[in-house]
Amino acid sequence: MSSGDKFEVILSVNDLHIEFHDHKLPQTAVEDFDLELSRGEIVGIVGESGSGKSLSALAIAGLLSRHDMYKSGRIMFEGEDLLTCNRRKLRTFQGDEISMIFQEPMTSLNPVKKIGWQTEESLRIHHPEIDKKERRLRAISMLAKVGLHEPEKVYDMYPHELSGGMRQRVMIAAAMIGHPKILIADEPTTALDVTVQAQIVELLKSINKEEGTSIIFISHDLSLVRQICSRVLVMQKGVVVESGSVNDIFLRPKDIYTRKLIASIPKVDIHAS
Amino acid sequence: GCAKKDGETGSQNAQESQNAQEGTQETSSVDSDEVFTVGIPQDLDSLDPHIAQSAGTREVLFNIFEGLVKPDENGNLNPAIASGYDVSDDATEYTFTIRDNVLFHNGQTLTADDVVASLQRYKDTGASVFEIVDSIEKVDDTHVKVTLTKANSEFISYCTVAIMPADCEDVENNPIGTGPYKFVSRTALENLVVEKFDDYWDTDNAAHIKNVEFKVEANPDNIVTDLEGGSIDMYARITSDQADQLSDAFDIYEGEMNLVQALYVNNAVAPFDNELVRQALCYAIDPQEIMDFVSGGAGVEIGSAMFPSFGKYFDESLNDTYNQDIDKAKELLAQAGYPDGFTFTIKVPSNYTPHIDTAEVVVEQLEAIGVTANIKKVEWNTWLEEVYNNKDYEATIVGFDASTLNASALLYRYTSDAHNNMFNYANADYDKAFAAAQATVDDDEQVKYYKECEKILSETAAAIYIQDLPEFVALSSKYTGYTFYPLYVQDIAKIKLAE
Amino acid sequence: MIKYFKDKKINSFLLWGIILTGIMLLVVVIGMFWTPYDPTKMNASQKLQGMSLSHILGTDNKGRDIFSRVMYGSRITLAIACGTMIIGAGLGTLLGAITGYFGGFLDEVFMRIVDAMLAFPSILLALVIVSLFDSGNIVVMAALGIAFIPSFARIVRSEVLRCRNMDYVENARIQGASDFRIIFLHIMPNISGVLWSSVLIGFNNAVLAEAGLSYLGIGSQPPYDSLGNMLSSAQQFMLKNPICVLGPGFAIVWMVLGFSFLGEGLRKKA
Amino acid sequence: MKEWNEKAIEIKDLNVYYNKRRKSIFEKKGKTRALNNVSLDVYKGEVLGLVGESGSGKSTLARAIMGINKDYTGSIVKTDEYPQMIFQDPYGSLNPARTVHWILKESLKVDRKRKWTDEEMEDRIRTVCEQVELPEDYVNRYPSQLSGGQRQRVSIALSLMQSPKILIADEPVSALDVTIQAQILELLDHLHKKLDLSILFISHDLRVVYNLCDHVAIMKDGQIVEYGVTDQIYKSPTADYTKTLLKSAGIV
Amino acid sequence: MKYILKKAGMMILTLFVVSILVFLAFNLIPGDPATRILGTEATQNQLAMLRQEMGLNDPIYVRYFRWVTGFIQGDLGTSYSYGSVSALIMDKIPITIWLAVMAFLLMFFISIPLGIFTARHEGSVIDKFVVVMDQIIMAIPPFFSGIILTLIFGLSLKLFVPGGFISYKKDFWGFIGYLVFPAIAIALPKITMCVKLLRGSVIEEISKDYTRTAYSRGNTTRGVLYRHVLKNAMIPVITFMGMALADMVSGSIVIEQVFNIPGIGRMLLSSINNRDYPVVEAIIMGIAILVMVVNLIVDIIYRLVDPRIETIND
Ligand SMILES: Nc1ncnc2c1ncn2[C@@H]1O[C@H](COP(=O)(O)OP(=O)(O)OP(=O)(O)O)[C@@H](O)[C@H]1O
Ligand SMILES: Nc1ncnc2c1ncn2[C@@H]1O[C@H](COP(=O)(O)OP(=O)(O)OP(=O)(O)O)[C@@H](O)[C@H]1O
Ligand SMILES: [Mg+2]
Ligand SMILES: [Mg+2]
Repeated sequence: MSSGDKFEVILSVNDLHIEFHDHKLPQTAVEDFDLELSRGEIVGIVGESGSGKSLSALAIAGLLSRHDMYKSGRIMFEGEDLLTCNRRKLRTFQGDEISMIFQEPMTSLNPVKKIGWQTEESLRIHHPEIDKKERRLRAISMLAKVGLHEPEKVYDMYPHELSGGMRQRVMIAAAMIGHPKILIADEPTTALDVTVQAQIVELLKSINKEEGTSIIFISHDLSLVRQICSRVLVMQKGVVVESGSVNDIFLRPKDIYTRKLIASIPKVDIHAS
Repeated sequence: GCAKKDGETGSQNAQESQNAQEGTQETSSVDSDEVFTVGIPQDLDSLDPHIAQSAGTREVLFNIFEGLVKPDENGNLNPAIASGYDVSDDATEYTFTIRDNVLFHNGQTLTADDVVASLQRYKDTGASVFEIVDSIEKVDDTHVKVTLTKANSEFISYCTVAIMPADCEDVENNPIGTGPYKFVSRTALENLVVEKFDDYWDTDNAAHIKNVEFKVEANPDNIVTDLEGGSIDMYARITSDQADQLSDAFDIYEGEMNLVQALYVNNAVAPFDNELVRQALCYAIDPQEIMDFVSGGAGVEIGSAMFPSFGKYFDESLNDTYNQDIDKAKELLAQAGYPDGFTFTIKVPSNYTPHIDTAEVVVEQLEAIGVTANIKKVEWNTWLEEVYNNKDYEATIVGFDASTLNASALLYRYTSDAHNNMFNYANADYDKAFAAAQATVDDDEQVKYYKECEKILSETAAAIYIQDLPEFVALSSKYTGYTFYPLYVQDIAKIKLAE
Repeated sequence: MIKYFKDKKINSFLLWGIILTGIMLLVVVIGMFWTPYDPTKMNASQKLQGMSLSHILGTDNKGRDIFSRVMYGSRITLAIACGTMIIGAGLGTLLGAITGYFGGFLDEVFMRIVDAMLAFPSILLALVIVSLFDSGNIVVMAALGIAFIPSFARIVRSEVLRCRNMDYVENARIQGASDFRIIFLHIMPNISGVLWSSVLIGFNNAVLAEAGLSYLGIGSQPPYDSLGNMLSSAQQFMLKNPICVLGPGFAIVWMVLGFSFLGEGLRKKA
Repeated sequence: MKEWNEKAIEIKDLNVYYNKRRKSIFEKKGKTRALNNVSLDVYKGEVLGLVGESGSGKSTLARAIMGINKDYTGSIVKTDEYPQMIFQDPYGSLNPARTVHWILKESLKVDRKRKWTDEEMEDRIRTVCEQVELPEDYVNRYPSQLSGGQRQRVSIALSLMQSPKILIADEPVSALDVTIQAQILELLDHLHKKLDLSILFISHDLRVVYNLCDHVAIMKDGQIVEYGVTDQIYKSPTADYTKTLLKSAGIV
Repeated sequence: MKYILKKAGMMILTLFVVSILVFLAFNLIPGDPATRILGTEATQNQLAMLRQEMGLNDPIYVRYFRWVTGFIQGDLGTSYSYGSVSALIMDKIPITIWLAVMAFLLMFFISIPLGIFTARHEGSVIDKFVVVMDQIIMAIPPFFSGIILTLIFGLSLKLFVPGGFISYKKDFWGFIGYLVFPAIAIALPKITMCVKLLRGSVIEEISKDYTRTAYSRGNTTRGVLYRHVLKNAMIPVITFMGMALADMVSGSIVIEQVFNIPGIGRMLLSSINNRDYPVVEAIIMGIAILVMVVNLIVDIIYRLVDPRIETIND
């Protein structure tokens, strides 16, 4: 990774605005969301439950397509506005350039399809020139890379045969198989064991280092965010209340909500007792 | 009104039969492949005429089998297999002369041996009418003698028993007779297919139509649509309502069903063991109103256990023994000790709509004299078991037919020791009159005794007699020649293409 | 159900269900006290009349007013359906709940019998029962009821099985609730949604099955005809007097539609 | 530091078994052992933290103490006959078809220790709701109409209805937001001090345990690998697993 | 495999229970087969002889045992009116099976596309129309829709001859042709239910998280629907279809009556009316076996489609 790359902005989100219209009153879910993501950078988004983290992420991944939803703003990626470009164009990015790991590892995999089939799906769609054997090899090596033992075996298994941690890894493998430029990880470690959590975080870090993938890391575990992110956005009720470098946010929080959030992290100060 | 129409049809037929020969040739040459399809209400219970129980089967087998004598549309018994017969003066010996050159459907010539074997076979099945037969002997190659254990002037009417080859086997699957039609195939629940027998002995009465299918129409609701749709060409015994629904493509022949329809009551259970009660019911009922509802006014009122087509035995005056009179009925009820009426159940077989309809009207009519009747529909077999065999009933509405051409077929069942006396009717006078009728060889005297029997039945109100139901037959206008018989018979040989 | 009204969030299925069923019930209730004509009174001069002001649905082949008969027949059909459900859903629920909750050998045996009964489609089972006994409304009711028991027992059993190891049941046990209290006070309310919609579906099936049985000639005794009886006996007049068929036919469709909309609505709420 | 000597729960050599799934009715019943010779004491008036990875048998132990898991060997002695439990899953442990009020009242109706009159019941419900800071008007709602935090409070209220002496809290906060988490922990701490409850507090969050518990037991694979006073263990863990845990939680 | 063996074992056990129920039912009811065969004119002597010959005087368990062993050896007994029951059933079974199979195929090929289509266009005018029509057709008694079909397509449009059943032995294609409308009448209610079920199931599956995952890989909507959603959505439908196939056989009891088709249903009905109990018993056992075999097949298909089942089910 050269230092020149460091500041090359590959994704910029301006004034993202998301509103629901399915209830009587329009309900604003995300307002004035701005984000710039540079190559090889890990940006964290934190905030309370329901603050709009996932929605923003989905918007970036081009996965908000509901009719009763109103969206405005700009999401620029490779010269295209992901919010307004046609679906065909959008699909060429999805799974290839931009990948997403979803919040719910238990339900985000198709229960009746084999792990291998699901892992290599992006390849099948975007690179039909790669033959079956090759695809399989790549999928297996990807599964191995995310730390699954016996990837050949896992390849032929179904999601329900895996534990939560394993499924989350499969999700990551499937997201990474096309070597995307941007990886969006929506609370990838919630509902997992501390030890597994740590492994997944390590995995994300290594992917970021080795492949130079930019990562948007969503979590409400602040200590985790502090460990891996370089920049952080704090959201509350659909609004970005504060953003800045990790150190700025954790050491010099300006916003009241950010302070409250940081204060409620249980602390273990062993030497004090 | 119906008798008139019946007569018309009959005379028309007489004319036709003169140029039957010609007609036959025409039919077979013009459309030999067209199948004439007759709808029948239920599957045949057997193809063995000696075993078959149901009237519906017998009327179909009429076309395949013949007996020594054969009934005609006017109620006469004509010589058939027998070209003639002699009865001894004491009416205990019947000698039959066997007709020459009668061929079975399999090409064999009929012999006296075949006749003896068939009659013997029938007797061996345990048939009750042959219980009086003592012996059956071959006199010579053309004569057969039947000896009875006691005098019976009506025996000849039982001699319609089917004659089959002596060496016949597996009658169930391969019935062989001498009738105008021969068996082709049968499929359970589907059909019976027959074909014109070209070597039929009675060339004057040979069949006109080559191919005939008797098709099982188990669902009465389908009759109208199936007739209209063209899958059946003829259906006997449709209801007047069904007749009304049919289009011009069908001719409706109207005749009589030859049934004694009545509200039969169990004479042994209270309150019907009381003659006054039975008479009260007779006064409460108006047969004409019933006919209006059930068959649009068609039908013939009867006052006793005899229907009009048995001409000489029928006594029309008995219709007036009781005429509807509500006050009289109430009075009789009060006399019998039921001033406030009573409640009873009528068990009606569910397979025949006119009886159910009749029951509904009867219920209404009885309401007027304060008697409450409930209808209970039962399956035919349940009816046979509960009502007919076990006599476990209060009242029922059915019609009795005559299986043979004589009055005792209808009247025997009222004698106090008759095995089929399901009414539990017991009347010494009646028994005496019936016995006298049986014993006499003189026809007039016999008629007189039978009429006396009928009178007793009427006066003692053995049952609440209603009507002889009208019979409506739907026949496609493409065909003509339907003929009513006073028995359960569908004589297909008489039907031919319309001009 | 009152709870749903309170919520004031009635979906359109529920709304239509309530309207259709409500009108039907109203007609039935009125029919208990008053009908335009005596439904069993025959009139020879009024046979097979078409629609007119005096007979809004015409008359049948015995001159009886069809509208009055439909009012009356609806009551009988409804009664048969209710009776069927009381027997089928009632016993089925009881058996399913108890065997499902306690499990063990009893459950094993019961399930074999239920499996055996489920091997006969319900109309066949009813047909057999009716053929073994007799015809008539009560027998039809009992036969259909018995035929419905296994499916209800199955549904309830699997629901109870699902619930019985839930934490809230364990919690109730910890608090000290007895087994029967747990079954009826704690578990039952949770399966009431499933149960209600099964009952409504069952209602429909009962009405349709009764009509089917009537068509096969099994069912009510005249002159007290159910809608199914009326429909099947009117069939022969259909060519020239279609109104005879439309009256009862329409009533059946109305009734079934009302129930199935209700069921659909309830299911959507649940 | 306080002295601990009176025991509320005493567990000795506990083995708990689960039935293996049978493949056919003819197959013999197989068993798996979920707890392996566990011995553990909970002292009166303390909060004992039970930590361990997912699937290590924490809930199994809790359920065995409560008598839900009946298939065990070893001994469990409780000073209170009717201990109460806050279940791991706040969604599943409240009857979804009943209102909060009904659920709370039902607990008093089936109380085996005493009979309650209607008034007493209402009083008790009010008191407990106040204790867990559940607003009065929430009691008429169905569990599904409450937020996760409120539901968790109802769970706690329910477990307190019969005034138990022993409370087992199975991961009462892991499903919640950090801010609500803090609120509930404070509540538990407060109740425990005020009511002199003995609490077995199950969690896998080491930070939470550190702030709340007097003693900690660390579980792995159905065994207790380490037990001691909280500070001691956090300062100088001896078992390898404890070290890994502390490390991956970013504490040391 | 082990599972299938286990299921088959269960099936035999259940069949055993069924056979006992059936046999008891038809042997304990009042009514004497001998009277039924010989009719009302038979003498007591004849009746007694026939009873002896038919073994009706043996204790019930002996008769049961005789019946069951006969059944296992393929001897279904002797009909009171038609001779060998096996031959009779063999003759009629193709009719009903064809009818059911045709109805099933109709259901399959109509309801699946329709279900998917309406789910995809949820809320559109066509969807609403289909949903409402669905409910209405569901409310029509099957025999009645049969009658209406007869009226419209038979009498008015003359597309078939009402009651003009053609035997499969005579003219196979004519036979199939005649069965088209009866098959429609049988299939109609099943089609409506299947459409409703599939529609609901697809709509439910479409809203699941994994479809979002599928989109995120760059799938087209079609791809998501056919490669991901359909298989999941079919799972509840498979059970229904299995039940429907079994129901169709019994549904034919009524429809065979409406269209005058001499199949198993008609035979059952007429045998019940004639108290021809050997036939009734054989048919009921046959249907029970069929239902169970279908269930077994459904189970196997289920397992093929849904890999989770092995661990979820008991
Ligand atoms: N499909 C939807 N319809 C209506 N409102 C929605 C929908 N999806 C999300 N919302 C609302 O949008 C807001 C933001 O939701 P979002 O899923 O982005 O939250 P989040 O920050 O990811 O929370 P969590 O940490 O719980 O995942 C919430 O208030 C939620 O209620
Ligand atoms: N009902 C059951 N049947 C069979 N095995 C079970 C059952 N419940 C739990 N187990 C097994 O027992 C072991 C311990 O489970 P337990 O639920 O006690 O773990 P835990 O420590 O509470 O985990 P978590 O932190 O995820 O709640 C696990 O291996 C689990 O698979
Ligand atoms: Mg989220
Ligand atoms: Mg646990």
